[in-house]
Amino acid sequence: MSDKLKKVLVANRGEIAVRVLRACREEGIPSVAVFSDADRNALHVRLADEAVNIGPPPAAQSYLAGEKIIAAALRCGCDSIHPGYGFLSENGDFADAVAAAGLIFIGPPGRAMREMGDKVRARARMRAAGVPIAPGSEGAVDDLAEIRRVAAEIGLPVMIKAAAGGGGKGIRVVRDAADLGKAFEMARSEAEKAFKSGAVYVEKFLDKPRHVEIQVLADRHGHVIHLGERECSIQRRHQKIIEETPCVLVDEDMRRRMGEAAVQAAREVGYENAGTVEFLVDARRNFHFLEMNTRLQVEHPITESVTGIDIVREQLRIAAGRPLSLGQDDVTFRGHAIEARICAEDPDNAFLPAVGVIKNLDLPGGGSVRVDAGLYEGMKVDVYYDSLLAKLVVRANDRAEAIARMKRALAEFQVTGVKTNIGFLLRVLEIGDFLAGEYDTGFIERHRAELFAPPSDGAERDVALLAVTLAHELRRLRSLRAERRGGGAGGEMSAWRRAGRRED
Amino acid sequence: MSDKLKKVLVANRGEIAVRVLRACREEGIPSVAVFSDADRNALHVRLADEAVNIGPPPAAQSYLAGEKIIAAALRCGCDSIHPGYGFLSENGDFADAVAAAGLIFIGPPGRAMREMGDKVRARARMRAAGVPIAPGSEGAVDDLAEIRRVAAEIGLPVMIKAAAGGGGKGIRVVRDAADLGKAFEMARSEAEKAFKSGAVYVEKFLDKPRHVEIQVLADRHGHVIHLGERECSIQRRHQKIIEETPCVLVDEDMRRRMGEAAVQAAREVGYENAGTVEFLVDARRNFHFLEMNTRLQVEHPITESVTGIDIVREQLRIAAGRPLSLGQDDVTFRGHAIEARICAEDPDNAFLPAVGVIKNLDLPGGGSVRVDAGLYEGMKVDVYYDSLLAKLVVRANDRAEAIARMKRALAEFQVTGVKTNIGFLLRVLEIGDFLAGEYDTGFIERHRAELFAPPSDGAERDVALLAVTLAHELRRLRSLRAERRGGGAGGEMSAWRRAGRRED
Amino acid sequence: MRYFVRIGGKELEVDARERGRGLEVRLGDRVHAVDTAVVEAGLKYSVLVDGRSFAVSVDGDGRKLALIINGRAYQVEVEDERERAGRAIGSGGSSGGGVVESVMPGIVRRVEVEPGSRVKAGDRLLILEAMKMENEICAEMDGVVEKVHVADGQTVEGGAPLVTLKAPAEAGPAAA
Amino acid sequence: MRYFVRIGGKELEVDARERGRGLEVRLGDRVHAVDTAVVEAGLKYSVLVDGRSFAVSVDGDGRKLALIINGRAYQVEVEDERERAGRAIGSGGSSGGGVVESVMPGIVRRVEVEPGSRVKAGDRLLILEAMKMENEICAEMDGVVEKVHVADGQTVEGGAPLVTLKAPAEAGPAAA
Repeated sequence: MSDKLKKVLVANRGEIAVRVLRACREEGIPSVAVFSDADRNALHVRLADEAVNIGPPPAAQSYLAGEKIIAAALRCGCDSIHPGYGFLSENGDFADAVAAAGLIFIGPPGRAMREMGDKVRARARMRAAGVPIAPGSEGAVDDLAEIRRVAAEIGLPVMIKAAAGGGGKGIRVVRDAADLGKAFEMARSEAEKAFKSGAVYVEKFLDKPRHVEIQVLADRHGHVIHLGERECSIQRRHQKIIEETPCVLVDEDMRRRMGEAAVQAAREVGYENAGTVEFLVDARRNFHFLEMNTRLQVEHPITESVTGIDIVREQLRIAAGRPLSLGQDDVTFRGHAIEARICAEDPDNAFLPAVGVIKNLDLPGGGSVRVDAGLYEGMKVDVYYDSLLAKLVVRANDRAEAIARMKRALAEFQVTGVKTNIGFLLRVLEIGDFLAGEYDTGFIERHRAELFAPPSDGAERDVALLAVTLAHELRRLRSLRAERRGGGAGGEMSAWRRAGRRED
Repeated sequence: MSDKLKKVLVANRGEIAVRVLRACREEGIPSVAVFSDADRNALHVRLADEAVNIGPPPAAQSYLAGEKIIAAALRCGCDSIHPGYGFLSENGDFADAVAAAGLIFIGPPGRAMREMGDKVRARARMRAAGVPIAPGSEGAVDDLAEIRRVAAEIGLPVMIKAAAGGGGKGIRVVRDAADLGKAFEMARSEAEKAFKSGAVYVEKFLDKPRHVEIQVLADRHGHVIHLGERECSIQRRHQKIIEETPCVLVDEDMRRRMGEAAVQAAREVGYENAGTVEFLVDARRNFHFLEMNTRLQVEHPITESVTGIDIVREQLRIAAGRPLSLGQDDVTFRGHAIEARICAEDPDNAFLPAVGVIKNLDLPGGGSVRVDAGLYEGMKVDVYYDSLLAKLVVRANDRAEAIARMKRALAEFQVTGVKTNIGFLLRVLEIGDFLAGEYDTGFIERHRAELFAPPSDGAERDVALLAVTLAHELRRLRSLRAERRGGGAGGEMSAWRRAGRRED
Repeated sequence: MRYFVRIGGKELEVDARERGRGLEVRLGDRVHAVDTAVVEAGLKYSVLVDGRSFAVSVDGDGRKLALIINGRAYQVEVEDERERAGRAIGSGGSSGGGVVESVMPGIVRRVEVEPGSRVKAGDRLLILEAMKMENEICAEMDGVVEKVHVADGQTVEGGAPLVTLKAPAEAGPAAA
Repeated sequence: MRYFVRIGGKELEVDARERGRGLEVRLGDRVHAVDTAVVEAGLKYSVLVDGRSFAVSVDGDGRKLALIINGRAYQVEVEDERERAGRAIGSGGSSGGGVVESVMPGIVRRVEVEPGSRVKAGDRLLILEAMKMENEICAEMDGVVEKVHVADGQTVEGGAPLVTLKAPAEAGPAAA
């Protein structure tokens, strides 16, 4: 077996497909993109060496159609498939089907994915392996009475979660016993739709929990290392929007202990390739195994920023059978990194997804600023796929400098044509508790008043002045265009000239 | 005195003004941009907190008009001025005038600049301080006879260089004694125009010299450190186009010795703030002091990439009187960084500057890729200023990975509307000697045949196919637009619909 | 030209007149010198207000504008005096009735109210699925459902009316 | 439609015909399936040639096109069969005379030849200053200066004629 993959099919779209394609290009491996009819123009199609249409826009008929993807890989002469995150990335049966077709699945074995994918079974195995877990139901529960019993035993609040869950889908928090029924019903329905399994389980909802995860890398030769933690507690709708590393709570000793637990978790299921072990950390800095994400994580770039390690290139090398190029002692951390997720959504309207066509796009630049995106002017943002438009990642020498850099970069990131959460992210970065590092997964809910405060009087004045200035300009532009269309007599040319001069 | 500047005026334009403004924003210091009439729309104007028009496009009436700039700084309530590079950055008299106006010049004292700015005097002082220098004339020479005498003494080839030079201007290499007269004349004329001083001197042109420079930082409290070397030998028209760090030639011991020589040079002239000591390194790895650039260097980002130190923020802190935040032992290097300068020029036409209006612009993204630019769609590139459009900087774990990453990023960097050297840079990165690290300042001249080779047969086929495809599309688009303008009868609508469908 | 700008709940009156190459803009008792440069017509502008620099992107071309100013988005409504005068004559006093519109395209998963239902602000009206998430669409005010415009399973466009609510005052005395 | 493509010194003949949503393109003895998608009309396209993906930017809209394909720039000339037929009829055999044009706007610093000067390929004709650099404008062929179009200190646009050269053959027997 060669120590390099021959040709990789990237079974994904958007920024993560772009991310993986770039790694292939840099590693000197030819790449194949797949695309649905909605994505013919997409950046990932343009950056790949080859591209294959795999069906209509709905994911079930394209990016989730495993058999089409495997067929495309075989037809193009690929020897491997990278699933990205989402879609088929945590589908153990797909991983097995890829292997059965004689291809390399760039990720863990299907067996390890199934072990971890069933959150109920994973909890049991981790408990047995000595990895600390949160209190909750012993297994899956499928009637309300049992849910009520467990909730009473471990005490409210509790979370009702999809056994096959991930990405914040199929999760409901219940603080009042009266809401258990409704929450059970919605979690089950969402789980059914997202994962084709309505199985749910109950877990203690920790008091002010922080969501801290550990990145691991495991090769085929039994080496498992961790790359430190990521703090992911800033969430809305149970989905992360800001992540950072290091976590202010984690000192060297705690990082070592969490790292060892994560490595133990990976070893327990015979893990291979990149993965992430998620923990909930309570106010007393106890950590509890939450779940393992058996795939590349959205927020992996912050780890790359502080360690200097290219996780996707490591994935490609591990999949080719190479041993890890570095040991645990070679992993060092430099500075502080933050990621902000730029989403097409309307924070003022319950963060509901927004749609549109990107009219103008300005990406930030400069030192230690990284943009991972599949964005371009003219791109249609529609309802078929995830609302994540781009990830903005900064690194600096310390947390305060990283926050300042992130604010600077967010202010340069201008998107028109679709509503985004950029302004909201900027507001988060100004909240005192965030600056102090004092936050948990309830942060956004708790700071609603500040986060949605109206602009200050000074800002309001500026906005009013600029609104009128722009309205005035747009009127000028309209009349100019009307004149151009109409031809216009000599006397009316002056307005055109006046406008044209400024448009120079 | 506070330990933070109050408000900074950035006396520059283009990417470096943007660079400095970003540092001010991140440091929490209000900023003022200045702009000529040609730059009203420029990115640096839009990214500053305030902006002041300082005159017509020619630099002599705007960016070189020191008195206007100082007046603007005073009027806006600034306490300091950052000169960037080029323009007034190495003008000691300007630095003195800034100080005389009660403002802080963010750079070295005028005295140190003059000592180093006069290349002839600098050579003498360095020789006295024990810093190795290249053989050449003892002082300035102003007649051909003296030039001939020195050339005979040290042996051809020699360089005739402007005493006040920098940035590759006013330099002529002479290999044949018969050309001494013509070269003398042109160097003097260019020097006269660029620096208002026609004084020149003669220096040995080293056999296959490499251009290696050391970045230094010096505070007001006597601390001077160096941040390692940059290899800048890939040059055309005596201007750098690709820089990298570390230099393949430099090992730890040589880095220490060069670093100490650079620190000694800075101390000798009472240097303060950021500066760069340039050395020529001959084939036997001997290094000779060439000159000191008493300002921020274009290629400073590669040093930032491997050290993690933000040089411009250090400049702002040093200027505020703060001691260096780190000692020599705190400076560590991680991986390998390369910068490529994207210029508006035509490599196929002797690298002559190109002009135009930027129509389409795609910047590369992803991990460890940095773009410093003042570019935007609609920007006019004209003859008033430097042809540097953008700097593309990558970092990776080793040199081979950095080169692969640079190639990937260059391929994503698409500019239309003005010719650029992007394709040329890509070709440089494919030359065997470059990949082997075997190059010197004669690299481009020596590899002309490979660098300007016609495309391979396969590439030619692809270009032909794509050219016809695009030509066909453009014809379709033209007829579509003509139809839209003309209105078009019902029967002709089909073409429009057909075209519109593909434009969706 | 006099303009009326609505930001959040407030309305501000602003006067703008051309002066030389720029504008003179009056707001309250202060007058500002504004210089505007077109970066991309209709999309991107550089605006200097008394020398302070603003990078502004704009979306929309009617009364409602979305402005992005140094990264922050603002929804504003701007009307000039002629438009306001015209509108005052045109339409009398329009309803102000509460039509809940779909803020995005999606699929209606479950309508949970029917005409006559009495709801409180925050009560769920229906569930709309978009981008793979179930989104609860809730009442923004107390009221009575007057009309339900959609049915389960129906695909809707952004801006489509979903439910019409009447304020309790309009709804007459409590039904039951 | 038959096209003639000039790349560097070579000319290739390519046949393109619409087939379904795409094109069928023939070059030499091979036929390729081409699918083109418009990213920005007239500027940016995504082209799949037999499934191989190319991101292509284009500048120009006449016979001369500048293509950027995965970062590399190519200057090509494309003519279709009708254009070629039209051109063959229109103009007979035009001169081919050597007008040296300014490749960029700049200021003429020093003209070093005059009408009648005999020059060799590589000889300097004049110095043009642009972007703060002095650029030597040299003869690309041996010849005799027929006309000098500019004077010292003159500002010129890109494309402006600078010097007209006659080939030695056209120049008749050596003058002195």
